[in-house]
Amino acid sequence: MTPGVSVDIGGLRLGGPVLAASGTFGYGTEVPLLERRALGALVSKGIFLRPREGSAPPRIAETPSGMLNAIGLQGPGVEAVVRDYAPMWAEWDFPVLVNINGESASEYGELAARLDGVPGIAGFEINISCPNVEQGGLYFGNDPRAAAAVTESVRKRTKLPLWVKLTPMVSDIGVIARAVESAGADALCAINTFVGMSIDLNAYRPRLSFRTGGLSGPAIRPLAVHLAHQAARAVDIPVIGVGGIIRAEDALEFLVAGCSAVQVGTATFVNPKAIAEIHDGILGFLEARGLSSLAELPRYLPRD
Amino acid sequence: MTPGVSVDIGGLRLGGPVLAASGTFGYGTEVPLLERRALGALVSKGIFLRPREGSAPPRIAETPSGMLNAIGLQGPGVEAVVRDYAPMWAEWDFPVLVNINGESASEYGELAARLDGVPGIAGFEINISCPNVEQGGLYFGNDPRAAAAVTESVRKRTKLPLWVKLTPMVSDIGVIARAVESAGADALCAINTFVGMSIDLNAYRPRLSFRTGGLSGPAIRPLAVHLAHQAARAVDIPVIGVGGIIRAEDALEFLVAGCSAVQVGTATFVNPKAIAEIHDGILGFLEARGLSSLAELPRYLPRD
Amino acid sequence: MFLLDASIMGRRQVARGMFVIGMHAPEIATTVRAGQFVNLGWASGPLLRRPFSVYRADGEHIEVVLKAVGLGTAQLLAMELGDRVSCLGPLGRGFELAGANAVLISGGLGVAPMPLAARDARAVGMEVTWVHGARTAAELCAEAGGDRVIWATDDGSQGIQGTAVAASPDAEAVLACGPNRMLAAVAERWPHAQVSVETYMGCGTGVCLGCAMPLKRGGYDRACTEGPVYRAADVDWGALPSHLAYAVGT
Amino acid sequence: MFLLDASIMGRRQVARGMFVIGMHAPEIATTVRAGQFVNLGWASGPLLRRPFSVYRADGEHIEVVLKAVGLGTAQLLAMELGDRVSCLGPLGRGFELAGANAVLISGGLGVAPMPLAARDARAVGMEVTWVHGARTAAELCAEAGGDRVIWATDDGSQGIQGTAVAASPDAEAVLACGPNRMLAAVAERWPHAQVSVETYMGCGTGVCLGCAMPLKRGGYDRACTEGPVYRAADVDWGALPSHLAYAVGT
Ligand SMILES: Cc1cc2nc3c(=O)[nH]c(=O)nc-3n(C[C@H](O)[C@H](O)[C@H](O)COP(=O)(O)OP(=O)(O)OC[C@H]3O[C@@H](n4cnc5c(N)ncnc54)[C@H](O)[C@@H]3O)c2cc1C
Ligand SMILES: Cc1cc2nc3c(=O)[nH]c(=O)nc-3n(C[C@H](O)[C@H](O)[C@H](O)COP(=O)(O)OP(=O)(O)OC[C@H]3O[C@@H](n4cnc5c(N)ncnc54)[C@H](O)[C@@H]3O)c2cc1C
Ligand SMILES: Cc1cc2nc3c(=O)[nH]c(=O)nc-3n(C[C@H](O)[C@H](O)[C@H](O)COP(=O)(O)O)c2cc1C
Ligand SMILES: Cc1cc2nc3c(=O)[nH]c(=O)nc-3n(C[C@H](O)[C@H](O)[C@H](O)COP(=O)(O)O)c2cc1C
Ligand code: FES
Ligand code: FES
Repeated sequence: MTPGVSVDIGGLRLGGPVLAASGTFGYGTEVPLLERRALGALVSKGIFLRPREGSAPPRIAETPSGMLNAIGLQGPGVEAVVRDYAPMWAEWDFPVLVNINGESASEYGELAARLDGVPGIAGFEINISCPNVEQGGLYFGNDPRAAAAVTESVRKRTKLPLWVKLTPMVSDIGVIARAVESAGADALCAINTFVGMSIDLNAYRPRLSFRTGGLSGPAIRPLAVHLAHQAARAVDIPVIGVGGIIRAEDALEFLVAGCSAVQVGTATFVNPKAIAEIHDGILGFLEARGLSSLAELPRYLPRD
Repeated sequence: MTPGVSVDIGGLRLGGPVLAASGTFGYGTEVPLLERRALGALVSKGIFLRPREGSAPPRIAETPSGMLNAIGLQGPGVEAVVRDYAPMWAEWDFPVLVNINGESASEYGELAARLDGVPGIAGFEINISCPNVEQGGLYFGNDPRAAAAVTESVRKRTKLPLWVKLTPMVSDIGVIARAVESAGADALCAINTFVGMSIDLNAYRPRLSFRTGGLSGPAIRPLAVHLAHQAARAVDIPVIGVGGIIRAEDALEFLVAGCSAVQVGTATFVNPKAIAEIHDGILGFLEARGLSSLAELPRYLPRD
Repeated sequence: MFLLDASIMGRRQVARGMFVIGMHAPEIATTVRAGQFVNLGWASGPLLRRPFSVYRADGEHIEVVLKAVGLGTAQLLAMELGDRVSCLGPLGRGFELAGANAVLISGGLGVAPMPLAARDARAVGMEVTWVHGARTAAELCAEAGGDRVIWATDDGSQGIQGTAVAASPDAEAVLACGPNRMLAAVAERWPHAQVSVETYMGCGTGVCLGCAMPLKRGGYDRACTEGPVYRAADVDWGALPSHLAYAVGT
Repeated sequence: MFLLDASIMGRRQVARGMFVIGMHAPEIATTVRAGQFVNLGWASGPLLRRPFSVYRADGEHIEVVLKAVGLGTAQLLAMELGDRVSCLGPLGRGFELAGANAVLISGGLGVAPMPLAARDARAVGMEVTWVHGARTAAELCAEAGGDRVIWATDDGSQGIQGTAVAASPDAEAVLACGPNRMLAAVAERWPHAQVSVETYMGCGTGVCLGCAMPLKRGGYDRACTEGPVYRAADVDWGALPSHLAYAVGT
């Protein structure tokens, strides 16, 4: 018998624990070669209210076991998402969440209000790694009050499942995790990319035109496992692990460390079938250990 | 003509810009195979006032392009350093700094007082990645006030060059950098390891007995370059770049990004001759570009 | 689009430091069009795949042409016959071929998409002029196609002295590939030319937005999906990164 | 201690999944003592080197014996003759050999330091009994040394049924290598035995303190420098990690 791997994440029932991470799967319309049965859910590329051009090239640079990206949240804006993508999503057999971004707490709220009730939109993932323009460019994700304010602003406008995606660039992720949990988040995603820089020794300047970029890929996995684990210890809502998952074993590290599901990003660039292979690998692991469902997987989650 | 590569770091004249990072070169007595001419300086393994046993094994775990370590600052304590190592250091032709650690600001001060004036000790590197036991285990390095207090406490007890080694687990490294600069640091080292975790899927628990460990190696290089660059932009004192340097090109990334020198850690484990090869590679790069000294290397250091 | 484990079937040298590698990739060989590319990955290789134009396709095999410019290309060139490479493709939009005649202009490694372009152009009855330039004779790709061949070298050591662009006649269809500097010159002379442009790529499949191509009309296209072949006049050449190694030299 | 680029010179199978690899490392071959190890690294390999006991040393060559248990060992076994491996050694303290007779007890891959131990023990005039155990006959290392050989298998498919430790006679010098569980049993029966113990290693050269060996007297030694050979009674067997794969199975 195939082990059961469906999971309930803050009110959303997913067919499997392996999700496509925001910004690494477009709006799902490309989905090259992937067998969709394996996709627990898709989180859309991050969107803003208005269209955005994104950063000038070069936008990516490879680093040891990782890559830097500075896409600059290029996107068509909320109206195009409602018009062009949501109708397709409504037909699909897995849920699609929209990754929402703003420069002020109220902008996040407006975005949620516009999308709430649109068929095809199963929930929201709040990206709090954006600069808070009102507070002089500090990041929402670094400040528990700002993170909670964004979460509340969205919570007021929607009853749909609400996930908050945490930034790793903090001294204590538990503080932020608790703040957004109290503000009404249904689940947390840990983590977004780490800020990094790579220098072009021919030009004596950063490789990326935006100067810095977000580091993703296997390089950050041990950091992501730690942060997801810390978040899971801090809150009672589910935590979705993200960061450097390439193989099923990597996903299982997050699951054992207390996560309820995982998102896969960079791996999809390397192997378009990565999500399906990771999904199948988790099934195989459970079967080999005689575990009849994901719920039986032993977790390492000591409470302080 | 060989390009000039000697550098002045906060009052200390070094023969070259490539230093051995704390905890990766013991007390310098092992120095296997390395030609010492290439060593700009050695920073000792981190010491406390009293001897420490360190953590139970396993203490290390390999991760993609990196390694986690939880040595637990095993060491013989300050008296053994004064008795067994300092006399040897006094004979060597490169400076040795002691990496000092404590559980309270005053403990750091005491340590510096005991070592100040001991022949063979050329300066101090304050490791502020230790938990501040007095303040309930929060880290000195995360809090500008605590970091400054430690720096001041040491500054009062010694006139020797004083470097402060910053932790990367902060939202804004510039704030900490400025705080310790004001408190009297002569130079900064950026950065120490990132906290990470790796799970053993056979045991369903962390690979390291200490559960978490510090991530070092090439995986963290883009993060380290960014943080060192941010620190260099924030202060007027020299910044020494650390994190993931394996080849000369890696060191040059830090130097172009505004660092005055670099430290090499994990690379020495992989290749005992790494420091000499990196030193020679920097010389070769300068020569190939027609630069007559390190000072002529173009820097990318925009001021805000 | 296919994802195949392809065996390396052969390697030959075509210029100083420039090699053609053949691999067994039947589904790609039969479907690839001129100007499309494959994204290659391999065990113990770098994290990201590396994009290469398909140089030739014949029966069950495809070929790519490359030089060792970094870690990935060096590893590819060090492979032995029978070693396996994961091959994703065909990717991107290729050349559109219509008209009575075409000139195929390439500089250095820009020769990569041209053998297929010559094949496909002649298949639709176009008369093909092949113009290939490099710094010196030793760096010219020895293999040429088309009805007429024009060589150009910077030092005059073979063919016309000067650039491939300067050496090229006009034609109804102008296809070009090479350093960005060369393509910008093509754009000046033939705004309607089709140029194959290189960018850094994350995925090659359209999901990462890493391969931004700056457009004259503003904004960015995905070079892996809307490109890598563009109308020369559509590209904002000034906004293309100029400090990249590959954008500077041949 | 030497750091050499060593060419792979040969490979042979000695048990199911167990292979001996030879490499050209003259300086190490002539200086290595029984129980010492080398730390191996190679291009496109994992970041950290991998430690291996020296199995044999002969003229200009050394050998190591291994199974594919993870990425590094799998890559080593996939290498071809002539491929190069960076070889750092000899490292650590080996066995001390004195007395009239010695028994060399090994379980599974624990056979690794024994051929050298047999050679060196006989060189100082000791009479050597070789005791080697594994789960089944197929997993026994086919190569043996010493004046007398005793085989032991868990299933009795070859030699004595039971463990190598149970099958072993007493002797003045007892040398043992194998899973920690086995070595702990050795320690109970022969507190003076010399055991070669595995730990995770960062550097192999004494600078990282990663290879902590818990001691009965409290605190930790560096297995790479003070070890890997210890008096059995000196090791705090209870404090050795028990959840590691290598500490659990053979
Ligand atoms: C659509 C497309 C088709 C291509 N076709 C070919 C081809 O047929 N033959 C061929 O040899 N090369 C081709 N390239 C370029 C090739 O992909 C790069 O040379 C390769 O990725 C470099 O990998 P590396 O690991 O060897 O170099 P890296 O170590 O990654 O970098 C080394 C150098 O290569 C340059 N480089 C890195 N990535 C690219 C890139 N995407 N494009 C160009 N230069 C790069 C860098 O500036 C650097 O100086 C193509 C690129 C694209 C986008
Ligand atoms: C002093 C010393 C001598 C050794 N001699 C030999 C030898 O002669 N022959 C041999 O086959 N092996 C020997 N080992 C073990 C060998 O170093 C490991 O098997 C090897 O490092 C595993 O590398 P990997 O990349 O294949 O596995 P990894 O992918 O790193 O890990 C795979 C598995 O190997 C285990 N492992 C990882 N590191 C070690 C380690 N240091 N020791 C034991 N198990 C480990 C892990 O628990 C894991 O289950 C020795 C180890 C030491 C410390
Ligand atoms: C090219 C790229 C674009 C991304 N865009 C977004 C985004 O729009 N919103 C967001 O929350 N995260 C974004 N991310 C972060 C990923 O969703 C994920 O958190 C991160 O890449 C770590 O996972 P990985 O190592 O599996 O890639 C992006 C990542 C990459 C590589
Ligand atoms: C095994 C090990 C032990 C370390 N011990 C110390 C220490 O005692 N004090 C300290 O400040 N940093 C210590 N570090 C951190 C290094 O000095 C360095 O900051 C870090 O490893 C990043 O550099 P790298 O990537 O070149 O190794 C240690 C690192 C390692 C790997
Ligand atoms: S390379 Fe990823 S979208 Fe083009
Ligand atoms: S392995 Fe580094 S000290 Fe022993």
